[in-house]
Amino acid sequence: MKKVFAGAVACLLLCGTALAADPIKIGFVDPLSGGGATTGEGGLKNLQFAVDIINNAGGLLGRKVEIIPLDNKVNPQESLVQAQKAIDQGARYITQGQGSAVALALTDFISKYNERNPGKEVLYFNYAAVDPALTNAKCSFWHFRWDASADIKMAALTNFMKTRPNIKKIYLINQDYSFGQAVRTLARDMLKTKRPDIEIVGDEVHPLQKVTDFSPYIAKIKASGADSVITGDWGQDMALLMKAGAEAGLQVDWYTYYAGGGGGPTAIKQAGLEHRVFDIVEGNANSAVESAQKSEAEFRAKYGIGLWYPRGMNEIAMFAEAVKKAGTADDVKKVASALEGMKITVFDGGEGYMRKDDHQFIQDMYLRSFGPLDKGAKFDEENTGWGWKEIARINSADTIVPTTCKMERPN
Amino acid sequence: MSTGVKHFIAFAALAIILIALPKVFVSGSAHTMMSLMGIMIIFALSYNILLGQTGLLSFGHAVYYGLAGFCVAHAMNYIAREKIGVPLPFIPLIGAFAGLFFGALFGLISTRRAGTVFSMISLGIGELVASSALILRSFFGGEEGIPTNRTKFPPFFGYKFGPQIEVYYLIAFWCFVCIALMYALTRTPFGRMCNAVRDNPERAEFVGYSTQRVRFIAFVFSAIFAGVAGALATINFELMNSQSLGAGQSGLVLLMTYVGGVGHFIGPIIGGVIITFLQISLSDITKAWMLYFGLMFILVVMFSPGGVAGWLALHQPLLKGGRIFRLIPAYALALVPMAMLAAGLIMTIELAHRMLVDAQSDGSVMKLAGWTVDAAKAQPWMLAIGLLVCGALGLKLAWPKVREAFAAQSAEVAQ
Amino acid sequence: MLQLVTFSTLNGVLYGMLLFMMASGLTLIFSMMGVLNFAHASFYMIGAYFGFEISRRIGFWPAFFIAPVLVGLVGALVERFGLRRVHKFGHVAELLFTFGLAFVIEELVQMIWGKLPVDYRVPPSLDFVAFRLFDTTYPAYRMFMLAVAVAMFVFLLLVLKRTRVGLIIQAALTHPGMVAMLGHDVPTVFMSVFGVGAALAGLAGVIAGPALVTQPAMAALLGPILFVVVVVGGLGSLAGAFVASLLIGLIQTFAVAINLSMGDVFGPAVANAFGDLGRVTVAQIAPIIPYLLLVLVLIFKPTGLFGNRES
Amino acid sequence: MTPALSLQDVRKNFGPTEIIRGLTLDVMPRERHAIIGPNGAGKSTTFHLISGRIKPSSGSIRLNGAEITGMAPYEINRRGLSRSFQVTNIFPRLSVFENVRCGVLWSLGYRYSFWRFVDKLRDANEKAHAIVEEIGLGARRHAPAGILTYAEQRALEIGVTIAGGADVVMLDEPTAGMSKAETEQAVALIRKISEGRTLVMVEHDMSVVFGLADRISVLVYGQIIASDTPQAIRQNKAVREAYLGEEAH
Repeated sequence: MKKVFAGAVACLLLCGTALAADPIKIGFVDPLSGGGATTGEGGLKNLQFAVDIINNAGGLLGRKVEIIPLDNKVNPQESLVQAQKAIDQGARYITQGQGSAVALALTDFISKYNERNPGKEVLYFNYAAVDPALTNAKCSFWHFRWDASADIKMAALTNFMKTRPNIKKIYLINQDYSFGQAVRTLARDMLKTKRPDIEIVGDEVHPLQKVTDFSPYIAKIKASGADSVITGDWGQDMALLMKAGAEAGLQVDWYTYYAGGGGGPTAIKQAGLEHRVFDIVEGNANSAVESAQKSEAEFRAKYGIGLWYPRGMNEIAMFAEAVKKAGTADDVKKVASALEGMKITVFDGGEGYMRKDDHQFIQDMYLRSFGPLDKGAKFDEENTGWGWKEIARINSADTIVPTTCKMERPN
Repeated sequence: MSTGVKHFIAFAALAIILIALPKVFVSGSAHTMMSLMGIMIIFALSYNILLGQTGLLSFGHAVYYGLAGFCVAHAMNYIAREKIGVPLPFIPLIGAFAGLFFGALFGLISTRRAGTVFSMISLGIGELVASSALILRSFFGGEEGIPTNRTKFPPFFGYKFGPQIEVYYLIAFWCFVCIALMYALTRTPFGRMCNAVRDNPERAEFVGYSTQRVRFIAFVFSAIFAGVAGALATINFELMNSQSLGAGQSGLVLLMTYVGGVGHFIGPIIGGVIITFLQISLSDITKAWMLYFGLMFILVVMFSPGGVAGWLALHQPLLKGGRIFRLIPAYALALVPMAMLAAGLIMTIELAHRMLVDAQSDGSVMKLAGWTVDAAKAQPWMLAIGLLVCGALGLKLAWPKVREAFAAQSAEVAQ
Repeated sequence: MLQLVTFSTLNGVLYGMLLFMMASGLTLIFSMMGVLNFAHASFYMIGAYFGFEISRRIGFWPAFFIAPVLVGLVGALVERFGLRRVHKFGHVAELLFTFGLAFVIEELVQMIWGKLPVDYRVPPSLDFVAFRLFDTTYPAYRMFMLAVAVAMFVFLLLVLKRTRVGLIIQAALTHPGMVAMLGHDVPTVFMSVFGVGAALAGLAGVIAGPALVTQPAMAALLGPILFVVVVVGGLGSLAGAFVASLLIGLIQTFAVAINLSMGDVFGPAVANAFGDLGRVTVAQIAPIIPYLLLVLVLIFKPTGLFGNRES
Repeated sequence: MTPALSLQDVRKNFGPTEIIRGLTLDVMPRERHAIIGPNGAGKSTTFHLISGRIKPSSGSIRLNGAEITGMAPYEINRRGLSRSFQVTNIFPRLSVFENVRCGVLWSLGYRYSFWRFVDKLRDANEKAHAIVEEIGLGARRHAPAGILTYAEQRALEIGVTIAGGADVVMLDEPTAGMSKAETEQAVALIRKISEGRTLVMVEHDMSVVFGLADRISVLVYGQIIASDTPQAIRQNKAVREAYLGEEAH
């Protein structure tokens, strides 16, 4: 007991006084334990990898960049506590990606924090939370997003589907929460204008991460006669869905957001769905520019996992650029202004820019399918021997969706 | 000293501690953490009205914390929008009313039975409410929850409650009030009958009390205070989301209360402080923190079912008798193998964690309490296992001595 | 439609039998020892992981026989060195012990096998199509699962009705507390019962692992449903557990197939009055129906459908 | 005069077996009434039926003329009937004083009150205090009931039973398992507390029964075969045959 308290006292005092100005600190608030830890860890390593590149090149304005990993257990309330911890340790930048619920809580928290603590503002870099609200109704000057939002991805996906006349009947199956609901509405709306001839034969939502056996759902898909399925499912739901589909001999094409997530490739391989599962991403290692392929190989050699978040590379690169341009890392308003509208060469190739209106990063998107590796393709997933193959590249211009954001900028 | 004076001193001390703490721990995160501790103390104490005082094991207590939190979030948004002149410090009362309402509603169903049936109904209601939270989107706001803003209220004596420190004092005030009220509750006729129902429900019926009614009222009280805690959580985070009423939160309050000690009023207070601290800080030190949580819980259940408070209470007569210092040699003797055992266990877990989880991506070299070790080598493992075995054997030898010393001193005090 | 009904029935019965494999062990443990074992689904998970580990080294069939025995041993050890110690503190402490155990097991499994699903596959000898009905196939492995579950059910029935051990167990089911008076070595009986219960759950895990995904959350997903089964069936009633398993298996499977919402039944006016609730379809709430059932049953018949004991 | 307690043709069956088979019994106010009978005659079941622990299958039970059949134990208790148990049935983690005070609270009208301190209830505390002294546990008043000796627990059992001031008190084998000296003390206690009350007791110790009871009822196979003064019971032929005959060593 006493020990614990002594430790507590020591920590609290230390945490309170740790205001060392030297390194530029970024608080990384994502799950590092429990079910979400795999993706959280992946993100952390990804960003660490990007930061190491900058530090090896001498840092920023003569200062090192340091990432403070903080475990938020994918809990929005806990995330706020951890963000506060990061700020107390001197971080002026928070980055997060896993879960839009957390992202919405964080952006709200940071807006309020900045309002209440003028002169000590904090920026929030979002590398994976895709709720469109973050750059629309709930957009904030302090928030920047490098991942394509759900509507951008759906725009890209439907633009590709437009070119596939063999799609006639589509079944929508999604998780019953805001992201799943968003995917379902977006798919309906966009298909209606782009491919009015497609019949939507089913529109299903199932509870989030609670279903143990998807075979009843598969039976329904089967009964509907669908030839393609659109799903925003991720995690175990995705894996279970694929598995149940393969078991029942369901012959459809899967258009997904997150088939590439942890466990997905294994399930697809097991199900034997060769090149029938598609996903929509901002970078594909097997077809990326050489520099990206080199980094990917380096990353895999170092960490044993794929570089899942090319956007994380973009995030850190643009952050470095903005700090240099602003000439300071401490006046985050200047850094934010430098980021607005900034153009860069995207990690995987091509041009990209940070849209000023809503702080959404715009870049080319890729549609991929999963199957046995082609000749010359280097990277397989989860040791399955199968890998992702680029099917189509959707130009950034074809991914743009308008924003309703009315950004409030500080004076 | 009369009991009244004793109580006065105890509560005065509590007030001083609550006021002084932020002056001692000055950082923003310390304030955040202490605010959270205050909330969790109320929550755990409210849970102990059920578990410790009435003998009802609930697996769904977070339902009342969370539902009240949501009601408060909506109420806060409404008040801010309509510009109703209610200052923020009165908001927790809304939480209390929400707790009262939902406690009475679900209490009618669940308190008809005690024992296992009660536990199972609480589990069922918990799952039901948590799952509904994702379906009924307009009230629960989906998985992102309902955000709110605590500064949109008329100032209260000039305070706007933007800074965390002001929120801390708000929470501390309510924490003090709730502790006092819940303590008072244990000393009323009703409080005593809760204990009677816990000890022997049958006999309670034969002295004129309907055990069902006693359980119901206890349940409602428990929900009211859980509601206050939920309201304070909403104020603190300016956000309420569905995770707060799920099984995880219900498990957490059980853990806090049990580790703190269900048999004493102060137990849940201790538990709330310790577990909140560990929950927020342990994950900075080790990724296996959840494993430690589980192990800690099991160890408490197996070896100290009275929790920390029960263990402390065991020493109270010795402290009073002025003989507690006589235990020091025996405890010091036991402390050595105990520390070895703990060190061995922690080392084993950390090494195993390194090898099984991180070695592939980060290599097998790790830092353990300042030392750099290679988990792939045999030496650290041998050291860990050695510590574990020696600690266990040593403890086996030393423990009878501790018991002996304890018994001897207790006997002398008794005389 | 017929297709949907046929496959839903098959899937429902299969899921129900799987539940019963676990619920039977849970019921036995509860009847004999008075402990509601929170960690029971964890033994199911351990069974799946042991099955995975053994089958990738030696093959599925050895795993099928060895893994449940190992899980049973783990269960017996848990009883011997954990639960028995806690016994003297009463049932609440025992329940909490298993609660903590479930937590620790999940963490350990995550540590050893990782957080992602493992590649536990249907053995090639069973990887074919059992039959085809209206152009939908039904995998042989699922038929195998069904066969194992039914075989286990028959075996359990025979043991209970025809053997001396069965008589003791039956005595314990109807008269808890009687076992102690029978003069048997009670601690050993407890240890065996706990071990056998764990082994049954382990067997369920071994065969369910390849069909459902083997991953660390599988225990947490199934555990609460398991409680619903034994409580709805009636604590301590094997017959009740059987009926409730099938009931919940079928309800959950069929509910998924129903796309009705309140709006469809009562018209949009009524549905709008209920807000979100009015728009929700039966399929959407399928997985929470068991809990609804639990609460309703406990309100109207607190002893469960077939039970006569309350605590 | 209305009987304090009156059972009319009460029956109770568990499944196919009828344990109480048309039991009829009147107990007059202020009477000390003992129920005796061989093991398995249904004495404890009768107690459970009267006190509401189990519900009769048919028949009627009246307390001071009012129907109480099928009521919950607490309702019956509130109407002035209190009972003790054969197996000690107290609140083990509460102190002796608390045990008795729990018995006192309802009758003084404190019910479920949570707005006043129990330590400030002068009448409840005085009454509890008096009863603790009366049952001879004054020195042990702060001890948790669970650690008392057997005889002390039996005394406390009686104390809790009479604490509510019930005018009908039922004691289930109050001296079972006691030594001779302890039994004598218990008898004195029972005599003292039963003054001015109606007492119904089940007892195996015949010296206690014949020393205390004003009237005795003999219960055999779920029926009362005789109900009379001790003197008359001693002479009763049916009783001698059915019961005392076996027991007369």
